[in-house]
Amino acid sequence: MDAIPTTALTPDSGHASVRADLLGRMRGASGPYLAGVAVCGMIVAWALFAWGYQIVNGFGSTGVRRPVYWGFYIVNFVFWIGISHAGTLISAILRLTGAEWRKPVTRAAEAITVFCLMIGGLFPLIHISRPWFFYWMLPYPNERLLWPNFRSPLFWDLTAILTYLSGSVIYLYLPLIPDLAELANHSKGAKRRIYRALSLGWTGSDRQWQALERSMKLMAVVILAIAVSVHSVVAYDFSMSVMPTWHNTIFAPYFVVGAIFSGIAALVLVMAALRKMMGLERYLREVHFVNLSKLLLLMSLIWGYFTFSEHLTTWYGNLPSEIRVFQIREHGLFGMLFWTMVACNFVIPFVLLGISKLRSIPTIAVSSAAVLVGMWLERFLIVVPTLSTPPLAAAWGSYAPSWIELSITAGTFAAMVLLYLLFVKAFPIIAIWEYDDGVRAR
Amino acid sequence: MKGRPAARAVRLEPASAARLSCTSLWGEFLVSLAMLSALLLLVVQTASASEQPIGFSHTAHIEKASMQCTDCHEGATSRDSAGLPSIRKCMLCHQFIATDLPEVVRLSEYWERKHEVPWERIYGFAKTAAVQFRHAPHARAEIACSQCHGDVASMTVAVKAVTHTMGSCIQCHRDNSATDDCLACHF
Amino acid sequence: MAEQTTQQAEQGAERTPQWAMAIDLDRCTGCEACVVACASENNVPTAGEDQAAMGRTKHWIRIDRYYEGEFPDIKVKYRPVMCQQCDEAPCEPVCPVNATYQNAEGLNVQIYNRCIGTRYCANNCPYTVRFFNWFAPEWAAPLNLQLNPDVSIRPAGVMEKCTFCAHKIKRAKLDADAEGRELADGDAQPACVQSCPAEAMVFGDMSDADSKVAKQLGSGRSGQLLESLGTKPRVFYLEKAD
Amino acid sequence: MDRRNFVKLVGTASGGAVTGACGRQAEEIIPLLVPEESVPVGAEQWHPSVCGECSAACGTLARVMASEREIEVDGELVRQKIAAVKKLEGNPLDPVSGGRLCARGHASLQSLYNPDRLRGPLKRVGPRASGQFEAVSWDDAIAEAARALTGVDPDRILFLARAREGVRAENIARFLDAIGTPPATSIGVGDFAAEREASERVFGRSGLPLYEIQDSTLVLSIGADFLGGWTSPVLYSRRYGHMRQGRRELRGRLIHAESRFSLTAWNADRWLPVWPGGELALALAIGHVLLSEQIADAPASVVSIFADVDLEQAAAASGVPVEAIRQTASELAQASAPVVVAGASMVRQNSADAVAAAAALNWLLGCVGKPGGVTPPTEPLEALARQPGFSGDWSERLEQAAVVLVDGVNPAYNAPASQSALAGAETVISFSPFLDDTSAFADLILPDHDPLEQALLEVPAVSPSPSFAAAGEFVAPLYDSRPTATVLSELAEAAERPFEEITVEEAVSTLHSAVESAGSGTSASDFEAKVFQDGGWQGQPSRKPPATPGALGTFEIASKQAGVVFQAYESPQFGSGSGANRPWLQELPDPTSSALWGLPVELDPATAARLGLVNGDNVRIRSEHGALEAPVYVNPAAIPGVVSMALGQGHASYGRYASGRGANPMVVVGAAHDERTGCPAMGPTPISIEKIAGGARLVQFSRQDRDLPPHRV
Repeated sequence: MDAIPTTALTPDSGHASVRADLLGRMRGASGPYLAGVAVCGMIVAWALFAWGYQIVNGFGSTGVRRPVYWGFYIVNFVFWIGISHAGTLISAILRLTGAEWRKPVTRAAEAITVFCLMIGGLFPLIHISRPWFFYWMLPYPNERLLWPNFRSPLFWDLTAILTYLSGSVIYLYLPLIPDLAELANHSKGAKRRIYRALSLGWTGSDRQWQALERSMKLMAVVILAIAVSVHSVVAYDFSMSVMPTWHNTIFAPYFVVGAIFSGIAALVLVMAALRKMMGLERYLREVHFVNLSKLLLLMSLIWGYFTFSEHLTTWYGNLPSEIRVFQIREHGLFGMLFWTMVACNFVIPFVLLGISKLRSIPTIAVSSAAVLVGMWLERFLIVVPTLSTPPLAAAWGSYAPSWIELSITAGTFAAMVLLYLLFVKAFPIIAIWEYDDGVRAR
Repeated sequence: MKGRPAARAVRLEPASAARLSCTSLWGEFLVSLAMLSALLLLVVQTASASEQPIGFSHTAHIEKASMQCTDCHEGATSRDSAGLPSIRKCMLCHQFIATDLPEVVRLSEYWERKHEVPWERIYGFAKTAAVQFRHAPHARAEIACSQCHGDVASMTVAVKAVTHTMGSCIQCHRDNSATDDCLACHF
Repeated sequence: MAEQTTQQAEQGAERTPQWAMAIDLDRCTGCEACVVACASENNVPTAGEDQAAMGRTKHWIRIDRYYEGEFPDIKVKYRPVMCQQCDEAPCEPVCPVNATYQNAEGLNVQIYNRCIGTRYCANNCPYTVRFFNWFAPEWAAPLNLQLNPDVSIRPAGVMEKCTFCAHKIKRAKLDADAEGRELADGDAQPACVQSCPAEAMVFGDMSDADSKVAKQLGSGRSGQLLESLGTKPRVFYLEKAD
Repeated sequence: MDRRNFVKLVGTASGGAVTGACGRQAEEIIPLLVPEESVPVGAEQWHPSVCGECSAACGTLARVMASEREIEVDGELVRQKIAAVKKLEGNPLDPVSGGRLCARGHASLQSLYNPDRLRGPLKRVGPRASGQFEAVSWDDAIAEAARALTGVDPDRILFLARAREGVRAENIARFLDAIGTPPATSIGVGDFAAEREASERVFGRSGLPLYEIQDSTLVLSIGADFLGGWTSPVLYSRRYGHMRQGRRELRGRLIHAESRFSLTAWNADRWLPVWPGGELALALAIGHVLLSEQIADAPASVVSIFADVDLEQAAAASGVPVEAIRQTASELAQASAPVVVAGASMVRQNSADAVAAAAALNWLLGCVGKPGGVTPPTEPLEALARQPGFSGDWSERLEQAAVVLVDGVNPAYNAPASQSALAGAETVISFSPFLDDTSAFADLILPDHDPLEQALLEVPAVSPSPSFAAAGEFVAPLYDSRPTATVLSELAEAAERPFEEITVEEAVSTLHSAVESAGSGTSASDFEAKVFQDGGWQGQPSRKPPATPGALGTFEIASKQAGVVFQAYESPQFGSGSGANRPWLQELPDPTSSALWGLPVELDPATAARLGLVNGDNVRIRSEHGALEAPVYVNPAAIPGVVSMALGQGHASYGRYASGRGANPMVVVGAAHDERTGCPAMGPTPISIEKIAGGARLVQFSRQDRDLPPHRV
């Protein structure tokens, strides 16, 4: 893995100039930037309003109904938790395998994780109809002598996501420390004090460097395990049930694969956007995209394999309750979505990334966008068709989201962009010291 | 508990709660938090202590007139709810007795308007708690009125002497080996 | 469950009834009297046309009907379906706050005020017999005068379902207790059983071999809905005998 | 998101503080009135009552508990403690209900507590059927009604009432005697005119025969949907249950012949789909085949009607293949205890003949008066024999009537053709507690109490033994309504006519003397106390000498109509339409289509395919009488070419739950009637169908008609 040539870096990228360049990009705000923040902020505010409306007027203001008791919120939940695997998992894998080319990429990836978890973790709260009693899911001693149900996958979810969130915040934070110290050196007044405080007294001594390296390595290992477990647990929400096609042994690895898959796609999109908007062509070079696209293609193949296996076994098994879901999902209304998903997740990446002549930053970005659409559809096609076709045919039903779910869904995408826009102005999006390291290594 | 099949042990038995509580710092923190809020609640409740439309004295009726609780709260031992007496019942006596007392004068004002006295409830469960309390079985189990209502006999205007929380209900049920099935009260 | 209870009875321990229902499909006419009786007994609100169009009605008990064959050799297969009160209920383990559980008498209990509304239980119920309160229920006055004070009105955002008329069981027990006697077979009758004109439904303690329901279960026609899922329902269907 | 909701949303942010500080709930601030008598809180009482929904007159028990309502007294909002009915159940002592109750019976509670009940007497101010009324006092209303009654020729006064035997009917009869008017008539809904006429001919007795299906081994039902409605659905459901599984080692079988896959057809072992109007041909054909398998000594007059039947022709007219007829007849012949249930759940132009021919089959089977057979009608209770009979010329009389009094029936809905007569009458007086289709035409509405608010004594249409159901008063009336008997007596007084109202108590003591003469040995007061405690009385099954058939007349088989025909039917939940204002029934899935809050037009799959129709498409159905628009339900069990629609929806006026919802099938059916009795027919009517865009939606509880094939196709 470490055979990746570092020649990708420009020869003239000296330490001082890189630092000045990256720090410089954090200052000031252009018109389009401010407009972006404003638009995203408005969409987020609208989504918050929609949420408030839902709480006040009753959960019935969503489109969820019998028998489809779960809708867009759970789809979004799985989707965002899936994307969150971008950061930690990718950066941890690359860090552990010592892939040098990772260095300009890791910070962007880790930030995705934290933001996605924040957003994804909000969905269970939005999804329950009495969110003011959310704390009943926490195990705390109380006079009523009541405990949460430790057997419930939703409780596992809560545990897993809180663990993952805290883990990935630390994992994002650790490599930020040297940069924060650097930032503190370059800023004045209150800003300086804040950065100073956040840098936890970083002086850059050898001992500190060693401690940082060690803890990052440790966190990389820990976070890898957590990440895999988190998405397995998310999969267990479905596979622990008795519902046809949900009760499935393949779901845990399938979800983990899907998560990494969508995570890489999200990372590529974010990188492409950063490169374009912040003018980071110097740092995020084609080689990064190409390398990530190879990973993406690999995941696409694995995803295709899992999907094939899942459908083959269901079809071949021919269990009455499962085959109905199978039929409803592959034909008619859901069928259109299904084949769109296959095109997005498999055909497009396979063609655009598999044929080396077609492989370029724009095509890689297009494939990534397709994968995100496809993976969102995948989750939708897992949640809704099964629920709309329960074992007793008399109870079959349908689902369509209301403006509330659409607003909140749009709001979460806006929130993601907003958080990122704010992040790139507060912290260097490329880890200066790591990049430095890379350059020095050369 | 004797009658419970062993299979139920898998379900969360609140017994484990006692063991777990207060064993950690986290627990202690929460307990102190709970105590603090209980204190706050008490202050708030005392501050907004109810004012009854008529200063009905329980002592006067029980001690002096030697009445029984069930003379007015007729259902207390036999029905679901104890019930508040209708003004009709008050007037059976107060048409003749103590008619010049200011509180009785106020009572007869209500009577003349053909209105019941708008007594303020001091015990009861929030509707959202979905509690179905039945007086009769508690009376059959010989739970004294005072256990849940305090020593009303010594009160003038009844005040909330006992705070009814799920914790207090459960505690009493356990002390008396009564059921701790949620369905016993919530349905 | 049943075995253990029998053991207890032998040991002279206090008897815990094991509630069960048998529905004779050979008697059931599909008249839906049970459906209205249930709504009347349990304060089940109507949803109105718009909500009904979305599939948000509440029918704690319903008649599932399927046509079979083609005209003129057409048949209809139907059965009343309510909460099956499973011994191995899929709805129970998934609730993160223990708002639903099985009690010692085999009732699958839903505690309304504990519910936080994840709706996981409803998803995981293979019989789709759990109903959610999308909004706070409303009754145009004076329809509210009909409401049964023995049954709590469910607030918005909680799950509800057939309780086997737990409040009527409770009432029967308290009445028996007040009269100082044992609960007799037939004392506790859910509203659906009470109403059934064809007397197709029987309810009682299946651990009592002399009870009507225990006898029905031994009739040889007895089966359970989606038996292969292993949910072990307490509702038994006596299949049509033709 | 409207302004109100926005305010609500904003309000919640600060709302906590407001309610927290307030302390006292709004309901506690409104003063509570001292009740007339104290109703203990948290204690239940059970009072017997009588269900008023259909002719079965089931004895019920009402669960009464303390409740509270808010009312305005002298402009002040006050709370009032009242005894409220919480639930209705069957009365276990009642021979008809036996402690059971049907969906309609349970939902009759929503008639008592219907939010659209009239609060007091109303006088019309706008044009007829405009729904514009003003409140008037009872004194003014009665004075005005009396003026209208005294100002016209008594023969031009028409009283339309329900065909129910009991104290109410007796009082109506006495009132009409007092003002010198011909007897009241029902309008052909729920009066079983065809069955009664047939019974006169076949059993020589008036009334309705009782079918002892609980002891039968084979039941053939021709035209009688006895499980979905008809004369006594609870009684026959109980008996059906017993027939199937109530006997050791003996399971009775059911064959059902009807032009619709009704609830009884659901339950049948075999359904014989009869072309609408072909029931007579089928009965004759079965009888003809039975003759060749002669099994009983049947009266010659009965044998003669079956002798000359052309089997092929009859089979063609009925739409049932000869083979199926032969098989059914031979099964009947071989059965140890067969019975033929004869009815006209859907009245045809030849219904009285069809019922007579079908009922006469019981003579061939030798099961008249036998266990498991048919019990001919018993003599009615003499004291209360005067029920409003159905007279076939009611619609002509309505045309000529100057004053129309309407009690308990809804001609404007059930016979839309009568609307012009109602609009043209000088005075229309309604006793309806609701502003329904007919009372919308009224000049005066004098709302009756709800059945649960008044003392009642009703005689069931059929009962295992002579019986009546009775109820005292147990809840105070909610509104300023008055029992119709009281109003009639006040009307008579105002019109200065001699009228003596018979109260329920008086009726009970009159009946006591009848019982006493049979030697029961109870005192009058004991009898009365027991009647009101038990909710009625039942005597011993009468042991009358066996009935003999009267003159049966001649029977003609009409050939099957060509083309697509339409028929209306009484739905199990709405009856003839009166159930439509009960939200429970609106949200009760229609058994056939699973429809909620609306009823579709039911088409067979072939016709639907030909017209390119799927569930939920809207159609316009047109006959020479009228047209309706409704969504379509493709009924897999519909007879090809027979379009059915249930009665229930399509009320122009009937409160918030029913008004303006769906279509009334009677508009298309038109004014055809049974030729012998004049009873309005419910089809078959030739129609044309046309698909239209838009229209009403079909809301279904379950959208799956079939349990899907278990394996991949």
